[in-house]
Amino acid sequence: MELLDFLKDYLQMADPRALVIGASAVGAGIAMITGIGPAIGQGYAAGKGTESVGINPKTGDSSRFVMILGGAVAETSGILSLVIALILLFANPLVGLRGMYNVMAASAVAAGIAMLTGIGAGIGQGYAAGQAVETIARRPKLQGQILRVMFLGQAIAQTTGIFALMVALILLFANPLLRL
Amino acid sequence: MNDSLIAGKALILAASAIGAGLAMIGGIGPGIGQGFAAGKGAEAVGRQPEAQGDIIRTMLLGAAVAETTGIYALIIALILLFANPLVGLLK
Amino acid sequence: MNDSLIAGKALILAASAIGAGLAMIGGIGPGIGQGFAAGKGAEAVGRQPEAQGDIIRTMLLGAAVAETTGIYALIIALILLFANPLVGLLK
Amino acid sequence: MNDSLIAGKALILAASAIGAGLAMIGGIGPGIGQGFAAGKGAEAVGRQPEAQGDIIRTMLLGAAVAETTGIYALIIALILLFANPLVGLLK
Amino acid sequence: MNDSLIAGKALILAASAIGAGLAMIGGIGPGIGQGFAAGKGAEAVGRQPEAQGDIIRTMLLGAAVAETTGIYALIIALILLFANPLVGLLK
Amino acid sequence: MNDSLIAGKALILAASAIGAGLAMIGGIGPGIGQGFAAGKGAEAVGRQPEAQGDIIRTMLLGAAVAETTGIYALIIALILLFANPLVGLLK
Amino acid sequence: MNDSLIAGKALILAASAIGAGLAMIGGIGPGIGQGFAAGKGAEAVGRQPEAQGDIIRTMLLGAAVAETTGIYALIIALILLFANPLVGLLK
Amino acid sequence: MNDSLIAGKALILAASAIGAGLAMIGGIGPGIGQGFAAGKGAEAVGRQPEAQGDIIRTMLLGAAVAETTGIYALIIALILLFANPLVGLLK
Amino acid sequence: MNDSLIAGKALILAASAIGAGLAMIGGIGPGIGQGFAAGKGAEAVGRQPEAQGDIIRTMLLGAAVAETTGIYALIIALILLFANPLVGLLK
Amino acid sequence: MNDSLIAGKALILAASAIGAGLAMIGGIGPGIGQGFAAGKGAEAVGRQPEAQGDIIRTMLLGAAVAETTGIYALIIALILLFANPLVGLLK
Ligand code: NA
Ligand code: NA
Ligand code: NA
Ligand code: NA
Ligand code: NA
Ligand code: NA
Ligand code: NA
Ligand code: NA
Ligand code: NA
Ligand code: NA
Repeated sequence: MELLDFLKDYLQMADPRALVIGASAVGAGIAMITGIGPAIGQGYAAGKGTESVGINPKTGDSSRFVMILGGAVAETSGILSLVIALILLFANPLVGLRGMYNVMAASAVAAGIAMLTGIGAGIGQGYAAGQAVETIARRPKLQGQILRVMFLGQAIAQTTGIFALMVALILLFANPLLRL
Repeated sequence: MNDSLIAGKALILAASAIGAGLAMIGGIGPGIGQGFAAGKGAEAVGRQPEAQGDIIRTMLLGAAVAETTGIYALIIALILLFANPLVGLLK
Repeated sequence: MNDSLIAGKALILAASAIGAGLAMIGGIGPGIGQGFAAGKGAEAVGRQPEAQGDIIRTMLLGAAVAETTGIYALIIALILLFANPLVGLLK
Repeated sequence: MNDSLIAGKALILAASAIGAGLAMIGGIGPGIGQGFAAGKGAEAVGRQPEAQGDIIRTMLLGAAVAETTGIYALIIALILLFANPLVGLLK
Repeated sequence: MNDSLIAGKALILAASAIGAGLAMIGGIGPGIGQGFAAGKGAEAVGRQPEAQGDIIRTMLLGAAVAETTGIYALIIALILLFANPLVGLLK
Repeated sequence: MNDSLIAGKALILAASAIGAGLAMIGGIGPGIGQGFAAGKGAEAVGRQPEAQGDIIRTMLLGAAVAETTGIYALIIALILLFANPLVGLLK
Repeated sequence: MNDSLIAGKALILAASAIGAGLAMIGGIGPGIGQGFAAGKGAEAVGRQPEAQGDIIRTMLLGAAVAETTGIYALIIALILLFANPLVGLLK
Repeated sequence: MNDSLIAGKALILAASAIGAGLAMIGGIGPGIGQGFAAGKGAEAVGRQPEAQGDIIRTMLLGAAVAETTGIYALIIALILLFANPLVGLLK
Repeated sequence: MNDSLIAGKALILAASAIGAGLAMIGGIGPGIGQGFAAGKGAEAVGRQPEAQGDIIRTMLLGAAVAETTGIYALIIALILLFANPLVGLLK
Repeated sequence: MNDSLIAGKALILAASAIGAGLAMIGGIGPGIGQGFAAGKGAEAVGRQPEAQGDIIRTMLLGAAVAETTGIYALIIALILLFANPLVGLLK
């Protein structure tokens, strides 16, 4: 298929570093998809916060506070993904390296893919925030106790996101595949 | 500019177009989340019309929090399109 | 224009077509979210028909907020198709 | 037309076909959302048949809002197929 | 027809097959949404059998609205397969 | 048939296999939706066994509507496999 | 068989393997939907053990309907693997 | 075996590895669905411990139905890995 | 071993690495489902602490059933990595 | 080591990087599920503060079960990165 061969020949003509840099653009784009998670979660918390203000208008300030506090935790994986995207765009540690350029390119894309894991933590933590907001509106006296359970559960929901961050950082900064 | 540089830059710019498109998929989240908040807001206003001000303020505050990752995605896409830091790395 | 430049531009323009298509996937979010709001709005109007004005206003306000990332995606797609800033960077 | 131009145009047109297909995935959102509205509307009509007119009007209004990103996606797909602005940029 | 034109047309037609397949993924939305409506409709009919007519009419009206993006996707797929406007642009 | 035509046809047929597979992903929607309807139907029958006939009829009617996009996807896949209109366009 | 035909057939068969794998993703839908039905069925049986027969019959009827798109996907995958109609079109 | 046949077989076997991996994604469905059933079952047992036997039987029956598409996916993956019918078609 | 065989084996092994990664995506399902069960279990234990034993047993039984497709995915990934049956077929 | 072997190893290592990234996507499931458990746990503690110990124990037990597929994914990714069994098979 000479057209595909033409394309292949053309790309092989390119400076091999271009493959790594181009892959970083794709990786950064993929990482931003992670924002789905925090946004769904925070939106859930927003909905529950809104409902809670209607249920118990007297504790509106507390509802809004817990909604934002719980939502802030849910933002974590969105921030981590943004950081990985910014590293890929502005402080890419792979670009200066020499050697197996296709492994570096794959690692840049893979770092972005790994960050997608944060979708889960974002949704889950936001759900927890929403339930906490509603429950606190119904039982304001138990705010401390409820928040402790929310934070505990949110911390557990973060673990796979942390694993993914570690894998992304290894791929970018301490890539064992490039040493083989 | 030699052919090798042209091909390399083309590859990076093509990948940037795809990266910008991928980033916008992140907008799924704010859309779902804020829509949920909108639905709960409409429900709450129907039940306690007298608390309408507080309800809408809370809905909008929560929706603002849910917008952030959509903004991050937009910024990354705009950087890829209009202030591409990558294409300059290839000299 | 030499062959290498033609091939490079073609690569960027092809990637832009795919990027535009990918961006539209972002529209999943507002569609789900606003539909949820529509459902909750209809439910609330059924329960408190006398608060219909307030309910619908809140639903539409929330839905407008939920639309933003869909608009961002549309803008990125339109830029890729009609005001492509990338292809001009290949000189 | 030389071979390199043919190859370039073919690449852009092929990517446009894929872009059009990808864009249609965006239709998932309105489908889910409006279906939710349909379900809630049916439930509400069952509970308050006397408010049927108001319920259905609210459901349809909300569903119209939820349709927009599906329409955006359709427009981008139709542009890619019938008024492709990218292939003309390759000269 | 020379080899380069054959290769170009083949690429466009191949991408059209994939585009048609991708478009059908959009059918996820109406499937979920209308299924939700079906479930809510069945529930409502169980509760108010006397309002069965109104409930089913509302469910079907809402489901018809939820079908549209599935139809858009089908049309784009059929255009790609049976009235492909892209392959003719390669001359 | 010359080599270039063979390569072109092979590419289209390969893409058709992938397109057929992608189309089947659309079946996620009816599967989720109809399963929801099944669950709600079972719940409703448990609550009002005397309305069983009406509940099941409504559930099946709604599920039939939810099946359509799954059928569209199946038809597109079968066309790609058994009545491929694309491969004939390569002459 | 010449090299070009071998390469072409190999491409189609390789794509068929991927198409078969993609098709199985469609099984997500029935899995979620029927699991929902199972949960609702178990809940309903807990509440009205005396209606157990009716509940389980409705659950299984609804689940059978929800299985169809999973079966379509399986059939497409089996056709791609065991009765591949595409590879024979390359002559 | 000549080089062209080796390359062709390698492509098919490589695609089979990816196809097997893709198929396993289908397992998402039963996992979510059965987990839902588990949760509803636990809830129901908490409410009516005396109906525990009936609840668990219904939950397991429904979960068995929800497993099928996961089994289909596993079978397709095992066929691709251990009884690959495609590689033999390349002669 | 000649170059063509090396290239072929490398392609299969590379695809196996990707296949193993894809398979693990299937783990999304059990994770969501079992988490749902955990939440419902905790809720039920809060309501009926005296039925704690029965609730947790049901939750764990249901969660074990929901784990299976995750195990299938793990097994396929381990086979691809440690007992790859495909690479031996290339002779 | 000759060129063909070097190229082959690089391909396997590149694919391993992608495989490791893909595997981690499986972690989405535990994140959603455990977050659901956290929310239900917080809700349950708010309703029955006196049962806090039992509720949290059940939540943690369920969350531990929901973590497993995330751990499987991590292990597969770590094997691909640090103890890659595939690259050694290329001799
Ligand atoms: Na976790
Ligand atoms: Na946010
Ligand atoms: Na928004
Ligand atoms: Na909209
Ligand atoms: Na629609
Ligand atoms: Na339909
Ligand atoms: Na079905
Ligand atoms: Na099934
Ligand atoms: Na299972
Ligand atoms: Na698990």
